[in-house]
Amino acid sequence: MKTLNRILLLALGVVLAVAVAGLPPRGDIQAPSHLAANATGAPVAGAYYIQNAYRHARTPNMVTVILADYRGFDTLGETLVVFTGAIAVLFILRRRTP
Amino acid sequence: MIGPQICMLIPVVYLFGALLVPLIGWRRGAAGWGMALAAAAGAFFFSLGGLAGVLQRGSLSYHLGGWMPPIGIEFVMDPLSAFLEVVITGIGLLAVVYTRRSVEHEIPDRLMPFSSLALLVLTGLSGMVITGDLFNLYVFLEISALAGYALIAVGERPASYAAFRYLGMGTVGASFYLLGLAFLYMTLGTLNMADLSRMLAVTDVSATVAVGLLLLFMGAALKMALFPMHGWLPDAYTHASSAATALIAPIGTKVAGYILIRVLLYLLGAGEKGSGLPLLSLLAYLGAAAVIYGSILAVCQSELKRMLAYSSIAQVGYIAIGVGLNSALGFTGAVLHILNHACMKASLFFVSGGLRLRLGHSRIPRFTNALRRAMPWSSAAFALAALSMIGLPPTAGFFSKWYLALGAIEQSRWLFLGVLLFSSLLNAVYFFRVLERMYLDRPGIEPAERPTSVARHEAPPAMLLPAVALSSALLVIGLGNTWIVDRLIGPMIPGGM
Amino acid sequence: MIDLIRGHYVYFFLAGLFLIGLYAIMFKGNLMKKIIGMSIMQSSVILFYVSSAYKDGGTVPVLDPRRGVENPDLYLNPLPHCLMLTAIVVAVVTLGVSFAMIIDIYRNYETIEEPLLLERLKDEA
Amino acid sequence: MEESVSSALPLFAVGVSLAAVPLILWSRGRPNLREFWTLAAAFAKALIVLALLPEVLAGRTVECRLLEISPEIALHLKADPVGMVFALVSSSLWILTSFYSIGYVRGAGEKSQTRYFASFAVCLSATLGIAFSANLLTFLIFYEILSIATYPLVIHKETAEALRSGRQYLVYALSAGVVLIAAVAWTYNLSGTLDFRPGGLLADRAFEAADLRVLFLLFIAGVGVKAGIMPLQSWLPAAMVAPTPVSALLHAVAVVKSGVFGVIRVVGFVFGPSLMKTHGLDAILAAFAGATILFASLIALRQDNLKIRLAYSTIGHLSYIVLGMAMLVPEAFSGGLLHLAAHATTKIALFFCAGAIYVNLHKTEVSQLNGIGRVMPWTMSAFAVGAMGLSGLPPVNAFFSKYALCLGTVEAGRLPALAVLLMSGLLNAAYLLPIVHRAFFRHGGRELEGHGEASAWMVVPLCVAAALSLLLGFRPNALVHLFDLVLLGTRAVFPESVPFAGGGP
Repeated sequence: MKTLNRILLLALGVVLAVAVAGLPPRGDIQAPSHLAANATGAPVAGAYYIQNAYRHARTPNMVTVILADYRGFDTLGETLVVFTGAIAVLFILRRRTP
Repeated sequence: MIGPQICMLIPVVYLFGALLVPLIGWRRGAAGWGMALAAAAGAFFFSLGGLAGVLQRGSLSYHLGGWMPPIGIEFVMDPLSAFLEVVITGIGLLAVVYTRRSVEHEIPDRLMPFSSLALLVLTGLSGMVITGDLFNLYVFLEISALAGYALIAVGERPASYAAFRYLGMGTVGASFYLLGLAFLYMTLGTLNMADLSRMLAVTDVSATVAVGLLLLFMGAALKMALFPMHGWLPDAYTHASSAATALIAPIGTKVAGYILIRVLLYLLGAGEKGSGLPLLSLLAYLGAAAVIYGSILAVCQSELKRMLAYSSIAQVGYIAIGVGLNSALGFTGAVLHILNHACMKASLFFVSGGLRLRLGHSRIPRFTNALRRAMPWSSAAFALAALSMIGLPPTAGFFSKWYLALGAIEQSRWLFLGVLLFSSLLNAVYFFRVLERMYLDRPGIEPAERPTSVARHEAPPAMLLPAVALSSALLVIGLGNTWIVDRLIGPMIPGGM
Repeated sequence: MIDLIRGHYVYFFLAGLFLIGLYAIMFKGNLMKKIIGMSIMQSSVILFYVSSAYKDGGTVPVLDPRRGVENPDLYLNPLPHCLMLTAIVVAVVTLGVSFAMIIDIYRNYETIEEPLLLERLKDEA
Repeated sequence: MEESVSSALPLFAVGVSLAAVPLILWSRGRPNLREFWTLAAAFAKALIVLALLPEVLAGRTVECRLLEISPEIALHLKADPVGMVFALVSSSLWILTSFYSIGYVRGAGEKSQTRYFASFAVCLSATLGIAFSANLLTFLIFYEILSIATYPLVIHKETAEALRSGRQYLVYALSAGVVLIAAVAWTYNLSGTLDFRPGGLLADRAFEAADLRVLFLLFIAGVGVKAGIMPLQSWLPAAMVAPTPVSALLHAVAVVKSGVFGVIRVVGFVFGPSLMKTHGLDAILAAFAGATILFASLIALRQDNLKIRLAYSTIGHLSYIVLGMAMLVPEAFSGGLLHLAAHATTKIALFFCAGAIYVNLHKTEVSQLNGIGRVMPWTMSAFAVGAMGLSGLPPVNAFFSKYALCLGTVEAGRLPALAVLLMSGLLNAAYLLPIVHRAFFRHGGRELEGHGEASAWMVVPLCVAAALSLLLGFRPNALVHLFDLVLLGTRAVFPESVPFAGGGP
């Protein structure tokens, strides 16, 4: 079993190496996630945020704008995760009544 | 008039319910439970409305914050997600009804956090189904997962370790998912599902994208407990409290299956493009292995909940086979089986919880036919759900198998046909083992030792009714399956099939 | 070859980190070590996203009046940063919940070494 | 094209005994009321089936199309002549069985009588459903319901042996079910329809010969388990641990007859005679059936337990019908259908006798039966009638069906089949008539003194069954125009030929 797991891990390593080699190089400004529009002509979020964040929200920090506005719902989810953690710890660690 | 806002309402009702439960129920857990019940009922109501809206007007899409999809997050209710929402919220409602008595019995004093966590699980699951954004899906996945780990962690003594393993596997799965998403995002530049599928349609699938999809696949498969990634499931389901199992088992793995359907059939595009990658075949073969493995191990179990857990592994395999067949009939079978299995498994786990409440155990060798006399309705609900699991007509279980068999034959995949049919026999073996003990005298016991008269000692109504309702629903679904297939599943069959 | 390494060494490194984390989860017997592995794995994914946001010649995604916003190439991609804020919180909460579980396990079985734990579980059953 | 009338009567015929189930369960504390429901349902069912008769005899089919259960496939009930034969037989014999059951379970003091009567009612619903199914999927659904509903009856005694037999029965029945599912799904894939059609729903299409053979074998395996075709028969003798009325139900009324009826549907309405002939499927079927007849008769000779002997006799006689189907000529087809009815009345008489003997004298072995004819004259006379019938002696009805079968084998030019039939006739006589001889002409022991007939609840039904056998022997068309129905059914399957042109029974 252990050897099998080792082999699987190794195989995953090879697969990851192949995949990683096919990624756009780090820092390449032509990478698809950095362009202004993708192959179908739709706007790409990253560049759109850079160009419009200040105009829309008057906040210089673009990450903040995304966090609080464009993708605000993710942040709500994030808060909910924290809440979940709190309730979970409460649930697990509450001592059984004797 | 039903507008797109209804998409938003389902997770949000759960979400606020979950937040309010501790406030209301801090002193009295029952009040918190009441809040949870209200939220669950509200969400069920809205999901029915959503389904009606989708049937009337086609897919609904709600842009959160008013930002257009690739920029902001989008909630989409298409036929598939509307259907699954109804399944999730319906089972969720019944599970919450069931929760109170069961939790008070098995893990006293924790009703309030339990109710809140139950709503959080439902928030996560309903959100995963409805969101149109892959990263948002991850957030919801983590919400449901974290709440799920906690629910599993409290129960019998070994539950904490079982939950720890579940957490380990779940986190690995989520990391796989996130890494796969990173690959897709870096090569295709978008997180929105619709946008991504359009991109995939115009670009070649490079090795990186393929590995990204493989990682998403593995992440979802881990969550779905697809063989051989099922290791966490049996212990988790066995040792957790009955209420937690009854909530998570029927719908948790199904939603992971939904991710697979979404990614493999909708994002990648079904038909030609889908069959270009071996992922679908892989899925089908793993599903076949899961069906056989799960069924055989289920035969060997002596604890009812554990047997049901292994049977879940097998049943997830059916769904995998259906999706992997990559055809309209297989897809129909898979989606129908999601519904059927949710109802069957929920009913079976409901009954097993009732047995634990009344008998104090759920070990199969200790069942006697006193059970039938003491708990006639529970036994009947169990028997009906078991017949449906075996796949006997006219229960619902037969028809999902029927569509899967038609799909396998249509493509001449005889192996899958054989697996499907053989597994019905195995299902029969392990369920009749239980039914025999529930309903029949055990030979070898001296008449003097037999209880002469058994007092009626049925499970409390709040635990009994959900089980009976679901079991009866199996007959209705079975006879009405054409309506479901034509009206609900028909529109969701991916293009290209 | 050189180009490949220059453009991708970070990713190779991070993939390695991911595998190290996975290795710890799969093979380490101590539950704390498993959690450490989990944390390493999550960090590697987070770094993956963050390094994908990098652009040659870009600066932090905070409005710089001298640069303006017309040319997005002048700023790093803000989206992955934002996503990872969420992912980090998730990772932290996961850690918290798993610690709670370990406490519970320790209360019940007085060990967090997996082989010992399995033995005790078997004895109990 | 055949005319059809739309009516809910077939549905009522199926549903009436199902509707009785809740009533039976509800009145579990009051045995008399409970048995009243059973009898009421039995009579209602028979009356409804009779009400269908005029339309069917006039050459019209009565249809009832319910909701669709799979796209394009409805839950569809249709009373056609062939289905009517089976429906008439099973619904009329259910009345007898009900009366008899009441006498038997009370006489033998069986427990769980409510479960017993409820399961019985479900079985009969399923049987009528099988008789009236208009397509394969409907057939399959009722077939599976029947499998499950029979299980509580087989394990009724809840002894270790009964449980073992029950498990064996389930394994066989459910395996057959899944094989049948595969066959039906494949048929749907090949032809796009599942509606039974006289002459074969697959008939006018071209197929790969190998595919077709595999499909045929799947079908035969699926229905053959219930029909007791060797080598799939071993559950049947094992199921003899059940109470006698159950055996009667299994053998004469419902279960095995459903299997045989399945063979009739498969041969006449799914594949069709012409397709079977072109692909040589008839030879496969005939070989299985012939072997079964001979082996079963030989094994029956060596059994001492009366019920098991009768069970092997059933296995043999079912294969008569299957063999008739395999001849693919109208005479043999009608012979098979007639034998379905004839075997039902005669075998039910025999089983009722066996049960009466058991309840009255607690005797189960053939060797213990010396002299009981003097104690139980009515019972043993009925037994004699049944035994004569199954041995192929006139004037009992089974003689004429056997005659028609022999005629068919000659018509088809299959002399080995004829030889098998004649030989097994002798064997039947050899294992049944000695029992009659023992009962009337040997002296019994002292323990017989002071015993009389069993209760009237049991004796009357068994005498009625024997009388029916005789009556239908003299006048095949008596009471319910059985012979006309058979001819109608045969003509539908073999449209171009006239059965019994050269004179028939």
